[in-house]
Amino acid sequence: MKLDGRYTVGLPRERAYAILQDPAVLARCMPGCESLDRVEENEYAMRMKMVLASISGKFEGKVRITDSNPPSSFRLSVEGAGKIGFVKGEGLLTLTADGAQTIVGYEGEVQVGGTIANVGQRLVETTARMLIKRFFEKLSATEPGAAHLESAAD
Amino acid sequence: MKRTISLTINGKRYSHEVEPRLLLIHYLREVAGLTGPHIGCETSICGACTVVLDGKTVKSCTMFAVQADGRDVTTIEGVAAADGKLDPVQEAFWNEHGLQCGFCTPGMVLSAKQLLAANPNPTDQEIRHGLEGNLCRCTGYQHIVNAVRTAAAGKGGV
Amino acid sequence: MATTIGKPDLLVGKSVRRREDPRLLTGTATYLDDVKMPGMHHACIVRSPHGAALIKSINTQPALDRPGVAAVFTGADIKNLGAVPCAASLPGLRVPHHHLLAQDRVYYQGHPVAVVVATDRYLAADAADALEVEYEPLPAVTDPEKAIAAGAQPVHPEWPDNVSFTFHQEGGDTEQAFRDADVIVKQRITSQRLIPTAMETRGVVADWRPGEKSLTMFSSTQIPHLLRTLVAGILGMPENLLRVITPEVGGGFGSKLNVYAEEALMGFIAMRIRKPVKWVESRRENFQATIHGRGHVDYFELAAKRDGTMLGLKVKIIQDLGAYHQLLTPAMPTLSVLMMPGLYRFKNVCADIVGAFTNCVPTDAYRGAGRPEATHGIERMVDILAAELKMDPVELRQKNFVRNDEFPFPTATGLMYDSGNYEAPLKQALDTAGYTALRAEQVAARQQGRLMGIGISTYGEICALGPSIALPAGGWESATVKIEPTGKVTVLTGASPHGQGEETTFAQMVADALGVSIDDVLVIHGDTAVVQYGIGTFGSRGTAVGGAALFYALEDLKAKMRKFACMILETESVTLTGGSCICEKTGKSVSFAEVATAAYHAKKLPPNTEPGLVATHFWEPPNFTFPFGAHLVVTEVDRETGSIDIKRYICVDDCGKVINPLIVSGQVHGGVAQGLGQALWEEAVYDDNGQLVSGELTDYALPKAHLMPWIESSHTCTPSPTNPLGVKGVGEAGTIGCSPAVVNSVVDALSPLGVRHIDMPLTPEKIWKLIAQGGQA
Amino acid sequence: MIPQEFEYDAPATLQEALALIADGERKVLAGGMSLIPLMKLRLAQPGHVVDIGRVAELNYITESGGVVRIGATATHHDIEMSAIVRGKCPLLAEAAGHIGDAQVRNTGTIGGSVAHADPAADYPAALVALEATFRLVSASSDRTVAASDFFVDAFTTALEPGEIVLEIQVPVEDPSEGYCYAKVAHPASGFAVVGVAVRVKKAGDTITMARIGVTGMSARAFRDMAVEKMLESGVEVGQATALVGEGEQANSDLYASCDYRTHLARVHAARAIRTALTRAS
Repeated sequence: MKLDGRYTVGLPRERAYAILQDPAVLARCMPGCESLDRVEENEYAMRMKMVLASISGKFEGKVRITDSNPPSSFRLSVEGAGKIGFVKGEGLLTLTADGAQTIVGYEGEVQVGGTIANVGQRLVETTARMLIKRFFEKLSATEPGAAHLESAAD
Repeated sequence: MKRTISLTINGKRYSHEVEPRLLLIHYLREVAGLTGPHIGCETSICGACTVVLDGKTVKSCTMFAVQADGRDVTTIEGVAAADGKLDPVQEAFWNEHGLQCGFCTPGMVLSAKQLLAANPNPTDQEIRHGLEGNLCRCTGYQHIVNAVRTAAAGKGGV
Repeated sequence: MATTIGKPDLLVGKSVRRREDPRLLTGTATYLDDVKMPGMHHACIVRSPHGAALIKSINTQPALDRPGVAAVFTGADIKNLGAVPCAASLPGLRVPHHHLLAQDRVYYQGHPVAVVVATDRYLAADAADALEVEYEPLPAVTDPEKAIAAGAQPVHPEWPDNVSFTFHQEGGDTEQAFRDADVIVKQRITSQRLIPTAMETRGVVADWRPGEKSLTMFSSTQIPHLLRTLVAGILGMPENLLRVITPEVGGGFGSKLNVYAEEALMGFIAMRIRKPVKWVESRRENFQATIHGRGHVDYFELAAKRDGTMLGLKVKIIQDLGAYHQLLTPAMPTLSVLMMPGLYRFKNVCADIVGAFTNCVPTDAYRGAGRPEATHGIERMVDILAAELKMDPVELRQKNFVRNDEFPFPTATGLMYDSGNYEAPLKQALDTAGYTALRAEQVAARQQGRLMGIGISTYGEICALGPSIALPAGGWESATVKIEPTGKVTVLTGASPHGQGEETTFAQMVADALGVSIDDVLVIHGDTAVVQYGIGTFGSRGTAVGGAALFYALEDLKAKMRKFACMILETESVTLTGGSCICEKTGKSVSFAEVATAAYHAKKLPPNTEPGLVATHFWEPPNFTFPFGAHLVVTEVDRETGSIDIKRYICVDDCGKVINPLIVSGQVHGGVAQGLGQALWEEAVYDDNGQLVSGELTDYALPKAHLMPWIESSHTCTPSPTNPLGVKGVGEAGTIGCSPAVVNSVVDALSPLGVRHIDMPLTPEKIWKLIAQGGQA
Repeated sequence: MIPQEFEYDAPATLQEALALIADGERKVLAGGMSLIPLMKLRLAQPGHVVDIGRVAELNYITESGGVVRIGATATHHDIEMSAIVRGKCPLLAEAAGHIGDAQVRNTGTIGGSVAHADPAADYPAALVALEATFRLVSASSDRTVAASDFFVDAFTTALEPGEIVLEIQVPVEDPSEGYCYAKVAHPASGFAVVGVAVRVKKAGDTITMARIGVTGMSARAFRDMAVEKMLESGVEVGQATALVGEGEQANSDLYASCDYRTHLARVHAARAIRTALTRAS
């Protein structure tokens, strides 16, 4: 399933780029992320607990950042597997300056498998979009503390 | 933690200790020994597990036995008279060939009875809509519609 | 109107209500999941969530640690057992070794990986959930055309081209036919994967008796005897120590015409744990692990003269096989080839099949099994040709029908059509519909901008499967009739009905043949310890083959009764009637019960006659039967939304003589419902990674009561000369005739936009897009 | 297809129920039509379930002061058949009649349905069009939220942990209003591919009031005020409804792409309004 969209982040492009690659920020903003541990450069082991109304599931997987092209683009891949299924998403994020703000465009593909694919197809796309939206909402909510986050990432 | 539930099924009192997660269909089939209601899916679509709870049809695969505590259940086993005489709806299904493999039939008969109780003179479209919650893979539904129609007409079929 | 065999005082030909029904109506029938045994354990199967993956490791310990768990089995445990059998054979067929449980690799979503056995089904589910399997996912291929394209991901690494077999069959001189043609029409036509969805899922109970070294297996199957032979083979045990019992079977439609891994697995487990074990499939497992049907991508070319004379047909079939061969998987498209000429006279057919492996559950026989795909193709092609020639599709069909005086008619694909009158059902359908008036109404509707369609299919099928030459394990059927010492009659049939009503139709036959009350007749089936070997119920064969076997068994039995009656009445000949044997010369009679008593007490025996009144007959049919019919469908398409309204559904089926009209109409209605399911709603959808995304009844749309049209069903009667009953079989007719009639109707509705073909299912969005794009796909 | 183990309570009073769920960790079970299938699939694994089905004070349908009040555990069937609902807010009764099938309507509750907030549920379209408000209570709070603010996103509502929907409050419809719930049901699940709930008032040939609620089309039910205004200012029905859901991110699934869904919402909005106009006086 292909997904694309864009969000405006209230930060200059360089900052936005840094924040979007910052594991502490990712950990804080990725819905359900419980831990994000560095495995190697630009690769992290992730544990997450997704809760969506009554539905909940634990996933373990990894987050990888590739094709870094600061400050304009990079690829982000997230994959996780758990009892209720597995998810694999990979996308290209492009950052465009818009005054003091940055427009973050994403274009990618999401695969789901297991129970969530077998019984949830009518909701997969809606849910994926919602999770992306939650990510950016959290990201903008963390904006005031950006300095703190930056230092935490050292 | 197990809980004790007491309920009336087909006029008889039952009382058992059950896990909260025990589904009503499994309680009926495995604990109470009433295997008339069947399991045809797990998503509350097929209606093979239909039973009557306090006068209304429900899908017993989508209900915990603890939810039925203190309530009154009728399964297909409780539809015919004690002397074995079939209910007019059962009789009509028989006469009109409203069943083939029979797996959906217990649920279908209970839904048909409920439909007729609410609407004694249904049109074919009303019959079809009333049976939306019961899937049959054998009959194409036409003989079922005939059966409900003849039961409504009080003929029990021809 | 239905023409039936019956005489006024006989039951055959009458709508006798079914003798099976009281137990089914009162919830007292015993289906598989109703079977209980002391100490019975429950199995839960852990299946692959991936379409293709390597199994890196399996950790059974967390499952074994759960309460109530008796055992866990994985691929290593069953490695040395036999494989799931494929009975079909074709030259050069590649047959993957189909272990009961995956070894180091999984090939489709739902592939069984491990079995957890516990004292209770809840505990088994918990333990299965706790079991840990580590997979390394691999790319999958789920589209059969993509699978056989260059560079595709191999399903089985040993066969990188994903081709299981190719098959060529040719009759006549197709090349010449195409050279002689004025018009050639071509079309790619698909028949999508369908999920049979019997309302009762599969299930098995196995009980091992160590003292006797015998295994009793209850299975929800259509073929108890074949299952016994083949499971005994897998388990390496003597066939006669395995007893298979089919309890009440909640529908099959071909999906239980098979031998599945789980059947052998439960036998194996029962032996290992020395306790009875039950496994009942969930609906999701049923979708992922029970065979699917259809799965064709076909390329058709039809050659004709300008006047509409059809000359020849070329077809290339790409069959989506799935990852393995189940019992008859590779044979399905070969049945399609046989059916390709339809009801038409042309004698040149060239067919090529490519059997493609995909990372999907295997396809196999589903209601119609190969014939619906062919019929859909040919009946669509006839309409496409009619449009090309600007001829009425009715006229084009009539012009090309095999004529009544040409039967028995040898076809280009090597069949011998037994009997037919193809004009008759078509005419009856047209008359019922008021065809001329309908076409006038259509003209008026089109002037108002309405999209009204009239679609016809004139189908033929191959039934009463079948002569033994056509079926791997034999195509005969068996029947035993016993008159018990008290005069009651017991029938043992090798057929294994599961909704078709043979407990009634066979009793009707017996009641008429012996002149006894139908209430004195008991029909027993589905227990290999009780019933002589039989083939089973599928391929519209229950009555046409099993009933014929019964007919001959009754003949044999009557002959023996006559001998005893003659002896008792001291006469040369007697007539059997009304439950008695009567000597017409003397007028003296003796009741069947008295004859039976004499035969069993055996104080005195007729010359060269053994005691007892039992006759068994194994009947080998000399040919298939070839039912046919015409379906006519009137539709109107909502121009704004693309939704389809079926205004009328008319079907006229000729299944030869009819034993029970009520049961026959039930078979037709049910068949039409499954045909409509394919035409309008049903589709098994795998995504590119092998995920079955139409994975539950919440997404896979079965026909529901309010979605079905009223079916105006009637019959013509052309008796079959193939069997003594004159019956042809009707189980699959409705399905086969339906889907092309529906699609022809909708294409007709959209033809003003230039639409020529639409692949099934005809979802509203597909239609809406066509309309929005002015008919261009 | 067996749920995981869980602890279970079935309080008899609202107070007990609220106390039990106060920590926000326990899952509320009403009719179970949404929750139990998820539990059977093990997509939901609550450790502790609080069944409010026995709280008698949650099961009522009354009318007072121009407001129809529906307790959380009123079933779809109760609502469909209620003389009060049919008489005072018939749009809601019509929507209730479209939910699932007879057995589901006999068991499922309005509180459970709205709290689950399935983007393809039927009620939300009607409730936003009816300008309903929801009374939400917890052990320590009691507030009301407008329906259009309650549905936040797919499966996401304004409910805070520890809160339940106590009551749905629906302003009585003007008897002169016309109403209609037009739905395209998924052939398998019965869920709304799209569902459009409308209310209209008319004076002669002009629409003086229009309310449009749409479900199934996007992540949450929404009220289309822009189209309402167009209709109220005399824009022709077809022209106005051609803009229904403008700016919404439409769902896409196997059955309907986002374009088709959007199109269906618009076609059925027009049809619903035309039907409603014939019912208006």
